[in-house]
Amino acid sequence: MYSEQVMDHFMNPRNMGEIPDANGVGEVGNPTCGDIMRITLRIEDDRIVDAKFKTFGCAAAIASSSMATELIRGKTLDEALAVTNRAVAEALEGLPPQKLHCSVLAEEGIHKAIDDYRARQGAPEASGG
Amino acid sequence: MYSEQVMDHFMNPRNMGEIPDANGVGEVGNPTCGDIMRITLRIEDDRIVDAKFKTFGCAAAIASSSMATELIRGKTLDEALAVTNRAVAEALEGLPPQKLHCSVLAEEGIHKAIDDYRARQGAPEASGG
Amino acid sequence: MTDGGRRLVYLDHAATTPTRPEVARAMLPYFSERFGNPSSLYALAREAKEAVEEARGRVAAAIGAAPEEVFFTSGGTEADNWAIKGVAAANRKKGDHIVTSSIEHHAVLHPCRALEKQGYRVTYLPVDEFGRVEPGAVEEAITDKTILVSVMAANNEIGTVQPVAAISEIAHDHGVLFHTDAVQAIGAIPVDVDAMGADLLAISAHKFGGPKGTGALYIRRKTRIGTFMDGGAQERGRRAGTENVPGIVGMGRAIELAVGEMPQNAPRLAAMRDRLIRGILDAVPDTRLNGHPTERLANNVNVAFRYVEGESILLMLDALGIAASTGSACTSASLEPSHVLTACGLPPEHAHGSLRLTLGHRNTEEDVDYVLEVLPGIIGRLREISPLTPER
Amino acid sequence: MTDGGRRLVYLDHAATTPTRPEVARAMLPYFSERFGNPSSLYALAREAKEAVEEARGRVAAAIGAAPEEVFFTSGGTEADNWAIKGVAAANRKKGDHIVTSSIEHHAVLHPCRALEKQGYRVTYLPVDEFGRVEPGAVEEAITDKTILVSVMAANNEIGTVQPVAAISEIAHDHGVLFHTDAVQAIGAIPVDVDAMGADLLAISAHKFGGPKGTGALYIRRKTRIGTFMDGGAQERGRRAGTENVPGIVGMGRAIELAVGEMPQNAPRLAAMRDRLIRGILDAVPDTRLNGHPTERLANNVNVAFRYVEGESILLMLDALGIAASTGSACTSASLEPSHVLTACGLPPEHAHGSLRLTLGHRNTEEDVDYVLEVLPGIIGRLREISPLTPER
Ligand SMILES: Cc1ncc(COP(=O)(O)O)c(C=O)c1O
Ligand SMILES: Cc1ncc(COP(=O)(O)O)c(C=O)c1O
Repeated sequence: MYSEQVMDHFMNPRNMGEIPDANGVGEVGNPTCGDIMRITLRIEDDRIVDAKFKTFGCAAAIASSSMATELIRGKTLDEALAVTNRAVAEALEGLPPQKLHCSVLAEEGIHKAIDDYRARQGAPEASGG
Repeated sequence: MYSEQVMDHFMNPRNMGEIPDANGVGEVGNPTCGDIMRITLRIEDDRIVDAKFKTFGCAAAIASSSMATELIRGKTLDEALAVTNRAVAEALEGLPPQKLHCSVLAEEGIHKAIDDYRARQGAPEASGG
Repeated sequence: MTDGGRRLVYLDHAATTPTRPEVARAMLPYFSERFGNPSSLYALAREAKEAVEEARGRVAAAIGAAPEEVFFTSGGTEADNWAIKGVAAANRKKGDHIVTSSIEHHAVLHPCRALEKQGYRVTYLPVDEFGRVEPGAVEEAITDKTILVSVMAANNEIGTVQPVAAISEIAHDHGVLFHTDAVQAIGAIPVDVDAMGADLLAISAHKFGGPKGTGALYIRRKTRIGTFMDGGAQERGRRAGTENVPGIVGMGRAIELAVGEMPQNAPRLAAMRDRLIRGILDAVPDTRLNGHPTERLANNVNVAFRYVEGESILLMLDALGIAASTGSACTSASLEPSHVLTACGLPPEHAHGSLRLTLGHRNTEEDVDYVLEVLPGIIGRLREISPLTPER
Repeated sequence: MTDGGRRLVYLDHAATTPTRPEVARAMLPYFSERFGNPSSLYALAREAKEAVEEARGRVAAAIGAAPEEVFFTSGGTEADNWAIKGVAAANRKKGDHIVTSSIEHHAVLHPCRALEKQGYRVTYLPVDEFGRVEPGAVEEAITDKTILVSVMAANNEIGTVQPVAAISEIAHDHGVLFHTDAVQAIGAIPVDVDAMGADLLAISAHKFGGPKGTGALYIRRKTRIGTFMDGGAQERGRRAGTENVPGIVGMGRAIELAVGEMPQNAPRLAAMRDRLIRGILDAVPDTRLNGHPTERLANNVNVAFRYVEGESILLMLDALGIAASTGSACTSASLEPSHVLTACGLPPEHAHGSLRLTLGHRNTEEDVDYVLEVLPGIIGRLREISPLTPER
């Protein structure tokens, strides 16, 4: 059902945890649907120097958060905002159709965390969704 | 499906054929239903001295005619008329429910042949059915 | 073939076929080892799921379909019931009329009758003396209320092959769905859903060397059809019930073998068939061939012997180790003559004397010799017993 | 149990069971040797027919029925579909209302929904927090239009055993037929059609050591019910389709074994069940038992872990060779939390974190040890990953 990449990121999640001095935080999903992701970012000079996640959800949700944080680490905010849910799913060697929403959730979590950072900086919002 | 007695009377029918100088003949059944029996009797002094059958039909029909002719040979007419379809079926160690009509046909064939004999003798009919 | 030393010549392959040993072997691991429920998540279950999908691919390949158009069922009867009742229910607003033939299997006719009781109307098309449906008759029968035309690919009793491509074209010209019962056709004639113009097509594994209790319904993409078996989300939510994994695996193997071997097998069976037909008609007077002289399944022999009754023939053959049939096995408990033979215009007494011999890939020329050796004597004996036989 | 050297602890017997080797062995001859079609006439066919009837006798004996009240189907789903749709169709003049529970298997719920689309009305009774239907609620729900009450004998997810005798009595007091889905009950609790007051009762072979794709519907004599599968005259004209002879033979063997061994097996499973429940609740905080504390199947463990999601648990268990489930296997592809747990009042996030372990007769105390050894660590790990876990 799941690719090797998904299973690897599920069994050995990268960047799991919470950044204590995060300056961008995004939480998406809701418990009714069985998926919640909390992304914490440490952003310096417009660049993501650290990204961590905590996820309540299925293997695809955990793997998507793990992969998404991997993909944005070290990237500028604009580069990070360009990481789509498709990029996450592709980096995971694909997701089953009924699990694609997990990669969407990861994208949303990152956008929300960056929005939060920009809001804290008094900057305009990064994205419409 | 069939008892050993049925199979024996089907594979080795007794009294098969037609009595050339029969004095009682009964034919029952019709080809649409797939069963026709023709019973020929030689009756002397109110006693069946010979009985033969020809049958178009299934194994149960052939076995019923064979058994029925066996049962009535040597019997008086009244004794023969008392041989019921149940007696035929019992002598055959039973018939499947959907094949019971074959034994009924054998009983009717005998009655019809005896009726025919009595009609030829100018006697009253033997039975109502 | 022998059965405990006793000779066994099995000539009833239209009723059922032995599961081919290689098919049974392929099924075996899925009973007690790879026994997972395909709907579950763990490795054992994924293994089962993969086996089901591999089988689906094989079935699809064999009939020229896409895998996602193949839905596994419990057999040909379920596939036919689903096709007919499912189309009727889902298209009720469009219309209430079904066109079928008078020689369909009961798995088609009886669902049609059930629908008639619910207010649907059904036209049962007549056939010619060889059992063929005239495509022109389909054209005439279709009304603006017609929602389905269902004509079988080949008949199970007399082996007549129907002009389904011509019939489906007419149905489609009128925007009407076309279903074909191809249960007898797999491995015997080419079956291709596009060439046949089938929107729905029913098959059954035990007719081509697979196990009993497994079949499939082909459903062309976008065909309007309701569910028949409601429950779990198996078969993409369209046919509920835990998958019969071993049966499905067996069906996949069997159809691949049957269709793969058809180019060699069909001509061999046809040669044996023709030798049987010629041999019987030559040796036994007052006998006729039922069904079409040329447009018939390679394995089907069906002859009517006058003056004798079929069950008697069967039992005498059985006593000599020959397994045969007198019409559809499904109706052998009934007293009525075969509806197929009657529809072909055979008078009941001839229909009662009909014998069906259907060949399979285990049969040999010796089997044919043996039948030709013993059958004329059996008919002779029964004719001696019969009061209908004319004196000579 | 090991699988190619890898440890395999199968704890999903409610989803399906391995076919017992002695059952598979009993089935084997009916594939390629005794392969006759039971409807045919010759010796080979009679042999198959006898095997089917012998199996029918075994099934009947196991549930306290007469053989002629047992009808073979393709599984539990077909048996439930037939019971519900068949009663609805045959009693339409009498009424249009069905009473069932909100925790039935989808094989009952979805036929009910299909009937609702046809204009029937269905009452889905609530359950208490342990998943029990209150017999009094049945009494209240019945109207003079009620034609069927259908309440399962035992639930497949939480193992709760229902008071079916009390419920059927109420149904009968009102002249209403009673159906029970006993798919999970065979071999686990006593099943007797008279004691349960069942007019109809569904079972499925693959849940008690038999093969997938075979089930049966018990129909009490004189019960008004239509046919579901129309076609040939099999099963005395009430369920068409060539019989799945090997499957039926397997079902007969399996039910005899399962019911015969129940007195020894059930207490053994119950002891393992209780050790699992206690062990899990003791080792893992913020965990609750789903289902009834005492009125539950001997083999069912179902616990809700807060802050984590079920699929993750399953996959981590799978990586360690433990096969389990998070609710009904049939619905594992769905994103919605289990309708059963929701009906018991569990909030969705707790329902999402539920784990079902169902024991079978191959399981050992070592299997229990192993689960208790690894499960707390898995939950701990997932809770570390989860943003919902409270800081301690
Ligand atoms: C033409 C045809 N259709 C349908 C069926 C029914 O198939 P099954 O026996 O798998 O239910 C049969 C065989 O019985 C058949 O010959
Ligand atoms: C309670 C219950 N009813 C019905 C079914 C359906 O049975 P089957 O899988 O044989 O179709 C199941 C199992 O899936 C079940 O657990």
